[in-house]
Amino acid sequence: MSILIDENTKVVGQGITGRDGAFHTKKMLEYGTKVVAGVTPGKGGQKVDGVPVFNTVKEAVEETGANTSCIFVPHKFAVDAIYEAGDSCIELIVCISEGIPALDMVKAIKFLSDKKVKLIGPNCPGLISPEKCKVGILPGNIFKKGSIGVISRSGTLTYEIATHIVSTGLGISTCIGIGGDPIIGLKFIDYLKLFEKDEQTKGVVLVGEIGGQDEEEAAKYFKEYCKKPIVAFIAGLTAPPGKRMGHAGAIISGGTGTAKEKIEAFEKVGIKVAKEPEEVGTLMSMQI
Amino acid sequence: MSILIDENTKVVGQGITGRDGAFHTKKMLEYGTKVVAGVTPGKGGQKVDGVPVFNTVKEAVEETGANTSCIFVPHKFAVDAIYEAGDSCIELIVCISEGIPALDMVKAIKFLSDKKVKLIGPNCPGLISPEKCKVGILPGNIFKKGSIGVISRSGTLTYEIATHIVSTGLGISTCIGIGGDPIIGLKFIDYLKLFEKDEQTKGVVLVGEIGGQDEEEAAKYFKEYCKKPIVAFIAGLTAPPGKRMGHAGAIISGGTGTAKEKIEAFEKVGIKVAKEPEEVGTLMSMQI
Amino acid sequence: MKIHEYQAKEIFQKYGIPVPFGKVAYTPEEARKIAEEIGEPVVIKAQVLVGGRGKAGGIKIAKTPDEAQEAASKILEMDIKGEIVKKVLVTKAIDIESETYLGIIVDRGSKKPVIMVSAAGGIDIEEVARETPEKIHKFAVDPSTGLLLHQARELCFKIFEDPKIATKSSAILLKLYEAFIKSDASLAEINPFVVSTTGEVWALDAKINIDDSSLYRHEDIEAMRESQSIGTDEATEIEAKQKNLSYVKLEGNIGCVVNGAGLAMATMDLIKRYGGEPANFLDIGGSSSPEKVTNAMDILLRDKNVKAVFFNIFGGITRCDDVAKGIIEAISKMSISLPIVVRLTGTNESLARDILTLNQVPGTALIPASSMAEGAKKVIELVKKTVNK
Amino acid sequence: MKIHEYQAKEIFQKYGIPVPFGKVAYTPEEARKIAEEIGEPVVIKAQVLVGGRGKAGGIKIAKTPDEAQEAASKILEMDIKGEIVKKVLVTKAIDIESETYLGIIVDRGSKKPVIMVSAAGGIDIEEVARETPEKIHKFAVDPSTGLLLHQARELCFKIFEDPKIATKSSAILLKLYEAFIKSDASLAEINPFVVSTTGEVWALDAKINIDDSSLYRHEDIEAMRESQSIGTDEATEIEAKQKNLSYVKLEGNIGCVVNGAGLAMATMDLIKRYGGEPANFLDIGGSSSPEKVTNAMDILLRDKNVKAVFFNIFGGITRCDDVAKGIIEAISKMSISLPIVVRLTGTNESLARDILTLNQVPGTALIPASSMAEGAKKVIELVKKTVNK
Repeated sequence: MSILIDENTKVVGQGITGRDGAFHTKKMLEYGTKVVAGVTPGKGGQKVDGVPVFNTVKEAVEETGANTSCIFVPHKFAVDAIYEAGDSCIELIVCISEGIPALDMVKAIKFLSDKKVKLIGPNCPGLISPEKCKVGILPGNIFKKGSIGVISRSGTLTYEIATHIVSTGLGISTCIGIGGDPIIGLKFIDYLKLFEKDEQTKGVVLVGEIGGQDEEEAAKYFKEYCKKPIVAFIAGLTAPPGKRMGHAGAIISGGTGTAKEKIEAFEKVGIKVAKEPEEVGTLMSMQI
Repeated sequence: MSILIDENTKVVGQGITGRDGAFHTKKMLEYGTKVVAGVTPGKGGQKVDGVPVFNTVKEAVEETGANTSCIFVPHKFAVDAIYEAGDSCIELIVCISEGIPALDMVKAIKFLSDKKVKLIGPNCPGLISPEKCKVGILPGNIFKKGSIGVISRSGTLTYEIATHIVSTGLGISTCIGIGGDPIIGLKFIDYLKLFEKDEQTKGVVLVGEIGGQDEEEAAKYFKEYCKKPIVAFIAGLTAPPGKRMGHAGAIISGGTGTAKEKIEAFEKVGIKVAKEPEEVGTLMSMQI
Repeated sequence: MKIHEYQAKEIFQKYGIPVPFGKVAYTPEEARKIAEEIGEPVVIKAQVLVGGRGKAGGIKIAKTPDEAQEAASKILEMDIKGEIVKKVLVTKAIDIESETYLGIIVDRGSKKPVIMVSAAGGIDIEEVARETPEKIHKFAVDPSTGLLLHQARELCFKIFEDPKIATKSSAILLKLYEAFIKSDASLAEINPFVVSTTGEVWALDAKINIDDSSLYRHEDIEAMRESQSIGTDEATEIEAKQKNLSYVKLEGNIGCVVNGAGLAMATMDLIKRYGGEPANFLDIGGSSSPEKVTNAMDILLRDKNVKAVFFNIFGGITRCDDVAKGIIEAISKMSISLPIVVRLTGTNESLARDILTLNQVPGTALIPASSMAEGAKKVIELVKKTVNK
Repeated sequence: MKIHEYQAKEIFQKYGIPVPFGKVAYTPEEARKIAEEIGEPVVIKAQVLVGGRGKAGGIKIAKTPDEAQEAASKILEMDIKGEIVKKVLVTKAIDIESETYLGIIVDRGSKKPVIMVSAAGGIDIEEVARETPEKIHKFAVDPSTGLLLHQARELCFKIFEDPKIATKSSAILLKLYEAFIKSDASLAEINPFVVSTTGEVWALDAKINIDDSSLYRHEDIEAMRESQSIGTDEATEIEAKQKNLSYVKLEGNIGCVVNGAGLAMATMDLIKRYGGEPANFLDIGGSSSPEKVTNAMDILLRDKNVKAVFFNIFGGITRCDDVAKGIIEAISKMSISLPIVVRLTGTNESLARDILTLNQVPGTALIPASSMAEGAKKVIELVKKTVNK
């Protein structure tokens, strides 16, 4: 099974002719992802690694049946790309682009709320269902197929933890980098819902960080609705308040959103919290 | 039966402390309408003709159970009043106020489209279900209860025609002035739908005028869905193109919206069109 | 409210829509100077509010300042559909590669702004709509998001083959939408929108109609009106509006004073139906104070064609006796030699009739009528008598 | 991005929010002059970006110009939570009748702007939220309509008993929302929002945080930053940002260079967990070119507390051997006497380790580590040795 993407996923790359778009399209194709179309307005008719380029997403969807969009558009136009995908019968939008103003995202998410479309990101590395499909910029080689779902607000920390999960002998059903911005599409609880229903998934690793209340919400949701075990890791115990730690969303403000609070929220509902990345795999092995 | 309003309608008057608001509240009360509340921000606690005034519509609805709003607010704030009513569990908004910019109405109607609320007007005289309830500024004394529904884009012309209907010996189920602006809430076909289902109503008089395509739409709708007879009257046969005839909506533009076209559209689907207001009652008598 | 092309182009420029350089001239000499300044072939365009000025000879190309002066002298003072040309726009001529159409209206049906684009530009878009509707691409904009970049792009890629032009044009379409919304327009049109032989895009013509109801928040646009219509019929219509009257001049000889727009139109129609010719549309609105009646009569009687006046008032909430008093008071102050037929219906109508009968003003014949139809017939008869005299 | 109170008040004024007259002073003499100009009692307020300046003595009332000068001389150069006061705002004192709170944030939970109003103003709103949350009225704004008049009104009628004040305040709340949206703020606060004894309303304090991601379209706001932080830690953070690095100074002695924000935090945490003290957060982002590594080291080593450096790089898409080359190239150009522990994992990691081993730069100790935990332990040991020397 896996969630959100699998061997039937058909990807259209928005901004495919750009440097990052072209590079990661190649990487996705190498991994076996069905990248069926690209979109760069004004460059319709060209090809990138054999993938046909269209002027509009609508045209790309009509011609190729693409159902998932991967956005590599520079930040000033990235939100426009989200609107376009949302308006073109795309089912899943994965927005890799970072630097979209929060109020632009607020409006875009309101726009998408009327449509049957899910948004991952922005400012995320994408997602992978190992040995089936990857959409985004995650390094495919470190993931192995298996029964653990991974959701994370981070990029490289996710790879670090995925490596430890795999080295414990476990595999991964789907691993998603959900994005480091304050305003993002799907959030932890949305993914927990999907993993709970997914037969391939036996347990979920949740990688959180300082800022916001998403981890606290996830803890509450787990307590009420989840049967599958969660192992969590939270980055930023030593982060000072009021300072943005890289990600726009990683900031302790008004004394809330600390790592300590999040860890306590998890432990209170019986979620094991790893003290360091290496522990994650071991803790999960003990639970499933 | 009648449509939209009856003896159970509970009215809140927005702008009730203004000159027009106070005057017509009195008239409505005299007619027997249950005006249960008024709203003027900052004047909560006062009374107008015994009707309690509140600061917000929400408060008025909570305290009195009002389900219908009648708006008498000056044009600069009238659209805000529509938003407020739409946001306060009101079921029917009757906007008497005129002079609301069309693009403000475009946005307001989009806002209302999510809610379970109907809008009559703006720039309309309101509606009356004779001997039960009147909401707006129509002169109650000229209407008699009966089986004819009346829908009209006009004010005084409606009274003129209602007088002729009554003098023929017929009565009226509900008479609605739908508003003279280009962008209005409910339109002819919406009322036709309601009258078609209303047991009290046996036939409908439709009073149109130049501008727009609402009469043409009504003709098409009649052909497909209506069993009850319609008698129409269209004002503006002698109106020159490109000139706004009083109402913002009464303008022949780009060669369309002429009275001739509308009359032809009606006659094509078998709707009798009166040549002058006096004829309306006679034509209707012959059909029911 | 309609505004002139040069005024619409001022608005366009404010929002970054490219318009060819040009200036307004009121005399042939001024036109010559502007042409000299431009130093290239120019186009001289009559600035009138009516359509069809091209066919009427109101647009001329001039290769030299001499030609510009000559063209302007031919166009100025020209009568185009009843409007005398008082100014011309002298603007740089553009070598045209292609002509398209970009327009936005407030659409009554969808209750939304609707964008229309067509590869068939430069000609009457209503003709295109009638003859070949498939050549017009329409899109209803969600007012809560406004026109989105990709929506503009999808439209422009339908009418332009060159992707560069399509991309440029979609940026301009977004600006047109912004101008439309921020000006509270009911219509904004670029026809033709041209690509020049050098690959530039230009709004060659510009048309914007402004929603009258919005003028209270657009002082700058309201000011455009003042400067454009001195001494015209429209000036009278504007004056009427300022007095809360709604007046439109027509060609007939029976003056009409009515309360309510629908009833006013129906009154005109009835006069015509019975063989008369209405001189105007005039809606005096809800309340009929003596002042309003006086203002209405004042405006009405400026039209020297008017031979008789028909008051058609449906009392409604207003009491008819009050209106009758207003009429008596008003005509007492004015010296009116034309016959006036008065029909007053509604609350207290018999009282009103008594007032009119008992308070006849010397010199003014007040003839009561008990119905709209009777009133129309009476006033037509009176006019026939006057004309036959 | 945080801005000063006086800068936030400039923005407020632009949107019509009433703020008491005031000016910025950089010296006690300037403060005196401004007080003279005002000619009434004034308030002298330290302009710092940290919170809690009131408790720290950074706000003083002065009844005369003399007192103003004295107060300013006390506040200027004061150290408030590590920030040296370089300027004060001298502003007209207001006689306060009541203090309330009006604020707007971008709420992550509802993904909407959320308005918060409270009758409990003038004190730390976070404290109110913790102690008496029922005193805060919240409203999530639909971004497609914006804050509507009646919504603002409903909120203000909850915190004001006087209907006139409630009505005035709702107009100001709408302006605050406009300022919030148009400035791309993540937070905009008036605390306290006061009613004066004469019945006027004033934004006595002003706080606006701007969304960093939006600064590309707010040159005016970006310019505010330049003027406010010369020589501070924040200046270094800004410089880092301009070089596409994300840097935050901490109190420890182990410099960290990491790719990825989450991994960078986890690295700090791990150092702390094993008994060390991280000197900074530093995310060098996706690609690790030699230039980026050089810039990172340059910024890192300005902090004289740093005794050793830990590179923790997860190769991911980037090849580890490329990163290793970048490190070698970078440190070859610099003269670094501190020991550097390097952990490189991911694609081509063994190749990378070979490069580091074979290309040691004289004078710089490069110690490889095979995992994050190993690296953290090694760097802590090295620092302990240095400190014990």
